[in-house]
Order: sequence, then C-alpha cells, then structure tokens
Amino acid sequence: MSILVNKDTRLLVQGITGNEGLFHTEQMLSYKTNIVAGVTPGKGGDWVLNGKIPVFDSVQSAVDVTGANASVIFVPARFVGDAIFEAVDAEIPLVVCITEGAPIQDMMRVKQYLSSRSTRLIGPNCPGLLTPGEAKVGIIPGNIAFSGNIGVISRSGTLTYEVLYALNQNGMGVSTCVGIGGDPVKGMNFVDCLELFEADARTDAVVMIGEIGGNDEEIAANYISANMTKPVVAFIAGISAPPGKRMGHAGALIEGNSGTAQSKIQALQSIGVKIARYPEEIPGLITV
Amino acid sequence: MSILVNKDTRLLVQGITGNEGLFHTEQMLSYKTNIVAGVTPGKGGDWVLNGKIPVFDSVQSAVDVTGANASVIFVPARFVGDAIFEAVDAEIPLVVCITEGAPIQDMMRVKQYLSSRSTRLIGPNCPGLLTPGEAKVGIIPGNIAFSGNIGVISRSGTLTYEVLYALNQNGMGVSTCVGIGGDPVKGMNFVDCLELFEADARTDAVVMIGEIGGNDEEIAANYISANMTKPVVAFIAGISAPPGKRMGHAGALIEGNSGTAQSKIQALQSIGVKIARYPEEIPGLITV
Amino acid sequence: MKLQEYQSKILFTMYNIPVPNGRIAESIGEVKQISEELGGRVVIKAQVLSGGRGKAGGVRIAKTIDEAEEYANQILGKEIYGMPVRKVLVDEMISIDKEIYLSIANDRNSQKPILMASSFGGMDIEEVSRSNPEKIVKRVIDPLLGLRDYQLRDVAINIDLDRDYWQDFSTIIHQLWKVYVDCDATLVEVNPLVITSEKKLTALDAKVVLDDNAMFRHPNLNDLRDKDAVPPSETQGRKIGVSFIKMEGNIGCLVNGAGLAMATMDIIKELGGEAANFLDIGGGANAKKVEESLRLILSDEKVKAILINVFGGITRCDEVAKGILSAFKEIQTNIPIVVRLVGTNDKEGLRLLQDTELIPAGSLLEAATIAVGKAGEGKA
Amino acid sequence: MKLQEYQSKILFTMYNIPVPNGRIAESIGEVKQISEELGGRVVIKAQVLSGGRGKAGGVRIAKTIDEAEEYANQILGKEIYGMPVRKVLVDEMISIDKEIYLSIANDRNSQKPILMASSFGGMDIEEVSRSNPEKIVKRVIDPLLGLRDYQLRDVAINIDLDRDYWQDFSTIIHQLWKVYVDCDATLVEVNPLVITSEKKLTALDAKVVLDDNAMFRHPNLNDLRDKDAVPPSETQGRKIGVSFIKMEGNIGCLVNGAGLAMATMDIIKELGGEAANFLDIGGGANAKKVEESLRLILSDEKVKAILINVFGGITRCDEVAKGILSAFKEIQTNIPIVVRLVGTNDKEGLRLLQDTELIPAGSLLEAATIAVGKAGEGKA
Repeated sequence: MSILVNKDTRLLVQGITGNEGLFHTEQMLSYKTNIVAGVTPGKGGDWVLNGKIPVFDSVQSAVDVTGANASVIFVPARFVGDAIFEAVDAEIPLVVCITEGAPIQDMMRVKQYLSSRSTRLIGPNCPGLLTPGEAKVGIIPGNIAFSGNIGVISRSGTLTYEVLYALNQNGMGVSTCVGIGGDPVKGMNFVDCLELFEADARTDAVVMIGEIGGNDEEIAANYISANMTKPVVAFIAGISAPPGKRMGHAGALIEGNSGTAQSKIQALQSIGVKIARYPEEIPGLITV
Repeated sequence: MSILVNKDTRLLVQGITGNEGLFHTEQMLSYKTNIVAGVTPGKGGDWVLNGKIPVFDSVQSAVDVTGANASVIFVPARFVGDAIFEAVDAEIPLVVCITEGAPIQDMMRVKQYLSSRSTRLIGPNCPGLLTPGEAKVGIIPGNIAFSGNIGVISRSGTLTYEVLYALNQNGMGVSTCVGIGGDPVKGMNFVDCLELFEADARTDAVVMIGEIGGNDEEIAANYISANMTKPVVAFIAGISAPPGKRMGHAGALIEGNSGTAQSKIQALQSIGVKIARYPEEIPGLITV
Repeated sequence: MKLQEYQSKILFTMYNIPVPNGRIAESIGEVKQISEELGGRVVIKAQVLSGGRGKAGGVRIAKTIDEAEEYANQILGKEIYGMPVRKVLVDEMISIDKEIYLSIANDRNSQKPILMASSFGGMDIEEVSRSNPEKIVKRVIDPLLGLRDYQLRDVAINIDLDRDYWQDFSTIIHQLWKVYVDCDATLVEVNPLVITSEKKLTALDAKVVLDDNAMFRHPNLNDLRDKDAVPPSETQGRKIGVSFIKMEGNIGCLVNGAGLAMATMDIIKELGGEAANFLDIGGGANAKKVEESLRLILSDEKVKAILINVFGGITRCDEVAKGILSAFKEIQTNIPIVVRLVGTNDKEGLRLLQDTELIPAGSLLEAATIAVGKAGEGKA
Repeated sequence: MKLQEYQSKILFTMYNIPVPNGRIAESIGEVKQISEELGGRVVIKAQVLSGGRGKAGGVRIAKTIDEAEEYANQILGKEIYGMPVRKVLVDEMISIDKEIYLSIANDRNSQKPILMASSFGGMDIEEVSRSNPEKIVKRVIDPLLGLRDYQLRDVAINIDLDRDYWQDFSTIIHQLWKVYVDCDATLVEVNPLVITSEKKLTALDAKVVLDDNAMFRHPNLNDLRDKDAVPPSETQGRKIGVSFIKMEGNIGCLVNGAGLAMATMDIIKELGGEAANFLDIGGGANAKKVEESLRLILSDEKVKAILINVFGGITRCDEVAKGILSAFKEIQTNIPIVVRLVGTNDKEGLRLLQDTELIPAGSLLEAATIAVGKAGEGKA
C-alpha cells in the first residue's frame, strides 16, 4: 500500500514537449513510472522519447485512448488554470501541478471549482509525489528514498529531499512522500494527507515538514489531536525569519497571531507531536 | 404528510413591501400560512399588515431572528438572481420564486450554483405551492382545493387552478400542488417532484400538467417507467400549437424532434400514463 | 428579440469577428452604389427574420452591377414568409473553400450554454444533425466558469479543423462567447463560418437572438428592435399588454394564462374547429384590457365566433363577469361570444351573464362545443 | 508588487472611487504650488511602501502654504524605516465625521477573497481587531460568482452604517471589487474611508498590492513598479535570478530552495549565530549563478563567514561541487567559506573540495557549527 500513487498509476504528462516536461518525463520513466501519454495542444500524433510516449492534443483524447488516471502538469504558469480545468473536466482522479508562479486568482477559481468535483489536486508549485519503488510523479529525486513505512508530507522542495535523504541514511524507508507545495492557495493540505496516511496500512508514522505562513500546521495539530493514532514528527522552517511583511492592515485582521513558526511549533508540541530542531534530527525522533 | 411545505413551514417573504408581495402576503396569511418575516433592504425594522409581520434588511438577519425555513420571492425580475443567491447563502432549504421575467443567464448561474448546494428552488415564473389546509406559498388560490391524496405538479398557472378546481368539484382532495413554472431554466422539475410524491405516504396518485417545449415530460416518462408505483395521469397543453419558431439552426440541433405535445404524449402513453384530452377529463382518469 | 443579419454583423464587427465588407441598402440606388464600391461581384441578402430565406429566393449572387440592380429590384418589396423585405444587405462576394457551422445557444436540457460546431456547415446542417449526429460537436459550458481555453481547442480538434486555423478559430469562438455573455444573448450563430480561398476565416452569416427579459441591462440594444419584423397584430398585443399570436382558424380566443389558452385551443381542435389566435390576457381581467383584446380579435375578419375562458382565482368570477359586461358596453358585434367562467364564485358569475347577448357556459367542453358549432354556422 | 499610495489613488480615480483632490510632488517648489492650488490647507504624505508611516512622522497637516513648505522640507529626503522619501502626496484637507475601514484581500484560510469592513476605521484598526473582533465584519466571496449585490448591502447593514450612505458605500465596494479582479490584486485597502462633514464618502488612503505572478496579464501596471522602494541588494537578487533578502547577522547563506534556506538560517540561530541574508539560488547551482550570488553576499561588509548548503538531487553533488569550485576561481576572499553538500553523490562532491580553501562539511549541524564558530572568531 501507499497513498495517491502506486504501480497502478497510469500517468499523463501535460506540457510534455516543453523543456521541463520532457526532462522530468525522462526521469520519471527511468524510475519505471507508468507514463501512458503526454498532452501538448497542436502536437497530437507525435511521439516523444524515442517513440516511447504518444502525444495528444487534449487531455480528454489522451484519457479516452490510454485510460490515464493521474496527470502531472509542467505547462507555463499562465496556462496552469486552464490545464487543471481540462484535467478535472476529463475526470482524472489525481492532478499534480509542478509549475510555480500561477496567478493566485486563477488558483482561487480552480479551488472553488474543485469543491464540487471529486478530483484531487496536489500543488501548484510543488515537487509532486514519490512512492518509492512504484511511482515518481513530479520532480522528487527518485534515488534518495527506498520503500518503507514512513509517510512524509511537506510544503517545501529541497528541504523535503534533505529529510528523505536523512531517513535513507538512517535505514528508514518511505511509504509515500507528498510535496504539497508552498503556495497560499493550493490543492491538498496537511490534513487531507494525514487522513490518507492514517488510513494506509503500510504507513506506521508520519513526518510533517511545515514552514511559516498560513495556519495549515495549526489546523493539522487539531486534526492530529482528534484523529491520528499513528505517531507524527514535525519540522517547521522559519523560526529565524523576521516578522513577515504583512499586507496592509488586512493581513493582521485575517491572521491575528497565527502563521509564525512559534505558533505552529507550539500548536503541535502541545498535542504531543515531537518537533525536530533541524532536519537531520528527524530520524531519531521517529518511534515506530 | 405532504411534500415541501406544511404546518411546520416558517415562511419568509422577499420583497414583502412591494405591491405584489404585500397583496399575496395578506392572501397567504389569511390561509393561515405561518409567515414569520419579510425582507426589503432599507426597510428593516418596519412592520407590515398592521404590525403582524416584521421586515428585515437582509435574509440572514431574518433567518437569525425568526428561524425561517422557506422563502417566497416577489422582488422585481432584475433582482431575482441576487434574491435567490441571498436565500441560498442563508441556507434556506426551500426557495420559491414567483417573479416572472428573470434573465435566462442569471438563472443559469443560479442553477449552476445550486448544483453544489442543498437548497431546493421552485420557479421562477411559477404560482408556487399549496398544501391544502396547511400552507400556501405563492399565489395559488387557496379556496379551490381541499386536503386529500392527489399530488399535482404543473408547469402552468391558471391551467393548474383549473385542474385543482376540477378535482375539487369531483370530491377529490390534494396532498400538495406544486407549480414548477414554465421557464426554460428553472429549479425543480417534474422528476424531482415525482420522486417526492412517490415517497410521500399521503399521496396515492399524481396529476402531471405539462406543455410544449423542452423535454421534461419525456424525461419524466422515463422516470415514471423505472421508479413510480403510484398511478400518474397527465395533461399536455399545446397540441394545437403551430411548430414553434425555432431559434436558428441551433434549436433543431439541440432539440431534434422532442418538445412537441405529440412527442410528450407519446412518451407518456407508451409507458401507461393516462392522458386527458382536456382538464375536466382528469378526475375521471384517476384510479386510486 | 431577434436581430436582423446586418445588425448582428455590426455587433460581430464590434467584437472583432471577421465579416465580409458590405452595407445595408433600402433602395435600388443604394444597392447600385454599394455594388460599385465593392467591385461589382456581390451577394444581395433580404433582411427578414424568418429562416429558410435562401430557399425562398431571398439571397442572390450578382456577378455585375447590372445584375445586382436586377436582383435588388426582385427582392426589395417582395414578401418572404409573409414578411415584406424593406432592406437588403449587399456584401462582397467571397470565394469559399469550406463551410463551418458554429453557435452558442441556451440548452434547456443541461440548463447551461452549449457550444456547437461542425465542419459540415451550410444550409444542410439540420440534415447532417439527423443523418450524422456525431458530426456535430457539442460542448456544455459552465455558466459560472465561462468558456475555457481548452474547450476552444477541443472543438477545433474534434471538427477535424486543419491546425493552421486553430488559433483564429479559437479566437472567433472566444469572441462569440463574449457577445453571448455581454449582450445576454440566447443564441449567437454563424452558419456558415467559411474558410475563404485566401485561407481566412470569415463569418458569412450572423444570427443573434437576445433575451427579452434582460433588455433592461442593454437599453442601446433595445433600440435595434425592428418593429416591421413582426405582424402588426402582435405589436398591438404587446402595446395593450397581452400576449397575442395570430393563427389560421376562425374562433377567436381570450383566455387568462398561457397554459389555459393553449388548452382552450387544443379542445377547439379536438372538436374539429380551429382557433383564430392565441391570446393570454394575463392576471385578472379588467374591463379595459378585455375591451382592447376583443377589438384586436375582431380586427381579424375571419373570426366567426369568440370563446372567452377565464379562471377566477383570487379575482372572483362574479367580478370577472362584471368586467366582461362592462367591456361589451363599448363594443358592438354580431359575432356569437361564448363565455366560460370557472373557479371561485363561478355560478354567480355565469348568472350575471344570463340575460345578455353573451352565451354562458359552465364547462370547457360545453363552451368549446358551442363555439365550434357557432363558427361552423357562420361558415355555412 | 505594492503600489505607492499615489499610484493606487490614480487607479481608484479610474474606477470612480472618490478620493481627495491632490497631486504628487518631488520638490518643495511643487509642494508649494499644489498647496496654493488647493487653497493652503493640505495634508502632506510621504510616499513609502512601509506601514506605520503616520506614526513615523511621514504624514503632516498644514494649515497654511508656509506650513506646507516647512513640512515638505522635513519629510522630503528623510528616511522612513530605512527607505528614503523621494515623493510626497499633497492632498486637500478633508474634515472628517467618521472613519470606516474597508478592504478586499486574499484569505488563505478560506482560499477565497475576503471582504472586511468596520465602522472603527483609522490607525487603530488592528487594536479594534484584537479587543473587539466582532466590530470587523468579514465576508468570504465566491471567486466564481463574484461579489453579490446582497453582500454589499449586508456589509453596510452590519457595520451599522446610516442608511443614507448605503447606496454610495455599496458602489464603492463594488468598484473596489472590480479593481481587485481586473488588476489581479491580492489586496485593495481603504483605511480610512471617511464620511466628510459634507456627508460624502471619500477614500482618504489607498493601498493596492498586485499579484506578481499575474503581471503578464497587466504589462501597463508592471510599469508602476517602484525600483526605489526595495533595498538595492534585493533588486540585484532579482536581476541575477535568485531570491535575496538582507538580514541583520554576519553569516552569509547560499542555499538551494527556500525551505532549506530557512532551515539553514534556523540552525545558525539555534547555535547562537545570526544569518546575514536569505538567499535561495533556485534549481541546480551553476558556476555563474554561484559566483554572482557570492559577490552579492560579499558586498555586505558585516559578513564574517559564508555557509553554502546545497541539496544535490537530480543534479548530482559532484557536479554541484565542480560548479562551486569554478565560481571560486573568479573570486578572491579571505572570509571562511563552509560548504555542505547533501544528496546524490555527496561524498564524491565533498572529496573534490578537500584540497581547497573551502571547508567541506557532511551534516548541516556540523556545517553550521563551523560557520558560527568562524564568524565568532572574526568578530573577536
């Protein structure tokens, strides 16, 4: 078991013929991820990577022909909203958006639209998912983790890899690593992933990597306290960051005191979550 | 029992201080409908009908104070969309819009919004509901029906009253009469109401009054055939109407041959629904 | 509210949708002048709101200015499906490689806007729809989200349009969507949208229907209403505040409520008669409206009998009867008039009519039977 | 991208949101001239992007032209929170009956726009939010549906605004919403929106922040970017394509990834040191970017040690090490530099650094300990 992606994932790559798309498709393929199709409007009928992957003009036609059940998005930021709508309307159950820099109002519209649809979105501006030994969907380096019983959820990029590497060095394997991304408006959040890990028979403990801003970690603390039976270890980046440049008075009126690393650490510690002071300390705090 | 409205209905009137609103509020009150509040922005704090009904500035404040659980709308057509959104956002379970002439695109947006909300909408451009002896929500004359075991659903106005009167004259009582209205984009349709009548212990038979245009009756025929155990009698108005002035080619491309009275009658007759040739023939066709 | 083709064409121009060069003309002289400006090879198109204009001879291609003059002479002043042609559109002649069908319309089934396109555009599109429905691509649009970019591409792909045209085609659909939303249209249709021999996309026809209910948002567009385009009786109906449609029979009908009016006409037909009109007098039945409606019905000389069918609900039947009686004080006619009242206090209402020229009836079957009988006598 | 007040005010004017008369001035002469035009009683407001401008003396009320000149002299050229004041806004003096707070902002919790208003507007609004949170009315907006009319009324009702102002207040909110949507704003804020003694609503301040990610849709607005408004080092960071923020400490940091950069600064702090900057070099670590980033870090004379922390993922650590070595061929410095490499081929990478001036480290704890130690030595 694992969450969200595994051997049965039939992956579609939106924006497959761009530089990023093509490079990471090759990386995912060499990890033996089951990539069934790519989409680039206007290039339907082409094949990429020495004829390994067929390219379609639209997501719907790719799904119709190949039965893709997950999509990873590498299109330029200005096309992210449209690419997600296209994938959602084709009823793809999982959409992972790697692209960073999507306009926030575009993402708000996407998020509102998703609220009445069953598609799950990861990202945008995220490294994607890795279920070691089964599927790599996104840009997480595949060689730094092996299959095991630790679930990892992170808002960060390289910091996530650092944690995966530290687990690896300590002989600890990973069930699935989910990079949910750091954008203010995004798809799945900590709680959504914690819920899946709690239900996943292969996951015995969860590592949560948060950072300053927003209150996802505080909400996660409430969820953990009420619903989690599996141990959770957390690291929160940004304790040394200066008080953020708040936006007008509105920022203060919306956020109050939440959003600081202190507030997050306190919320998590108060319900018994162990907090690492630096990434390499994480493996030692995991007791499974 | 009955459907949608009854003694427990706590009714709010949106647009209560307009001519229509005030007149019909008085009519509904004299039928002993439990009207708890009215809304007219800018007139909050007033009382109408000799101090019987308090007026609020907003639906939310009216709901907070009075616990209204249904709303009937008499606002001018240009404000219909906003009035429905206000009622839906205040989580009123049943909204009945009497006003005619609402812009179609406004109603499309309303309909799309409702698809992910639990509020039920009747209308617009409809006479509303009557559960004889319990509640009158809208403009159906109260004195032409008495309580009984026949459910009535109609797309028409005075034609509905004619049918109610014919039932009355033949000693047949009504559980609930629902005037769903004749607009192309509207809230509940035949199937939605048939489902409720099928589940209603007090209703033993249903009268369906349709007319030319759209294919609600054809869809209802499918539903009846698959799901209804109670007998249904139908009347379809417009058999003598000339072929409609279709809108461009698009009308033909969308509708094909459906939408004519013949098509509807045939669809219903083919699954055993008795069809009346004129309204007064209806009572004789009901076998309960 | 249907716009005339030339009005729709102006709207398209405002939204940067390419259309042929050309102008509207109301006289043969104007046709001649415009033809000269356009170099002689022109299409002359009658401006009437009914469909099937081409098949009725309302569209002619002129190869010379003389031919243009000749055809203009034939079309201007002619009637098409009963409507006089007062204006013609004179457009430059376009040579066509391919005809595409394209429209955005209100879809009753999905309760949403629907985008339709086909690479088999032109006059036979409805036949294509029957014989090869898969050749018509249909996409429902989310009214809150609007038309998405991927849907534009999706339609281009699915009508097998050559890739060279995707960008322009998408832009045209996008602009049509803007027309649809900005103007509260219920239909925007281009048939055909052509690929010219110069490899350009051009809207060769333009059909726009606006939502009458939304005209309060578009006072400027309301000025485009073409009063010549509907029969005068319907305009008169609008003026006196009733819904009136002229029909072919000889029994005038006056009913409150559209559904009841249709049911009344239906039973007339069932009994072998035929209605002269549809007339929905709306709520209540006050003396003045009844009077004006009767005058409108009687202006049709074919009418041999009149059936008044009113349901008295919140307005009681005895009051309705008084209104009808008071209207008849103002109107002299020998035509037999059957009045059927039903609803609250109907017996009292009918009693009030008993000592008058009016023929009271209690049931719709009875009233229709009498009216059909009387109309038959009048015919004989 | 934050707009200056005077830029936001121009935007408001374009959207018919009432603002005081007034103009921007860059010299004392201009201030004098504008004050004369406005009749002498004016408000002079420093144009800087930091909050708390009023409390820092950047806003002065002048009763005469001489006073205006005097205050302009005090404010122009002054620094507010480290930013030089190059422009002042000179506005007519408005007499105020009541101050209202009004804003539309991105709400991370609901992931939707949020409308906030309070009848306790003015400088103490944040204090009101703490002590009487119920006095701030907050309404989430559906981003697909947009701001509904009833919500405008609802806010007016709930801040206990006098009915006479409902219409104007609703119009202003509606226009603010249009600014928010049309310009891809992340914040539009008016504090205070005042009721003047002439009973008019006027926006006395204007704060607009735009979404940098959406600037491709607004090339004209992008021209408003005020290059003087951010420290030159941050502008330089933007130029070389890294994310750079100046801090107060003496340990320069160069890290790939924002989260890892923060974690690096955190451990420095944990060990008693302090970072001189945040620098996220982004994906990979090619020689040129490393070189330019190091020059940027070294331009801060406070820096006593540098910590380079790079995770090698898809780019392997040995390649990263080569990039770093090649960068140092171009740079001469005596400042100790600790390089920590982690990830794929990290051991090979560290081996490449062993015979150089660079101090290799395997763990973050080790690297940070060395850097903090070296920086301490430098201080002593």
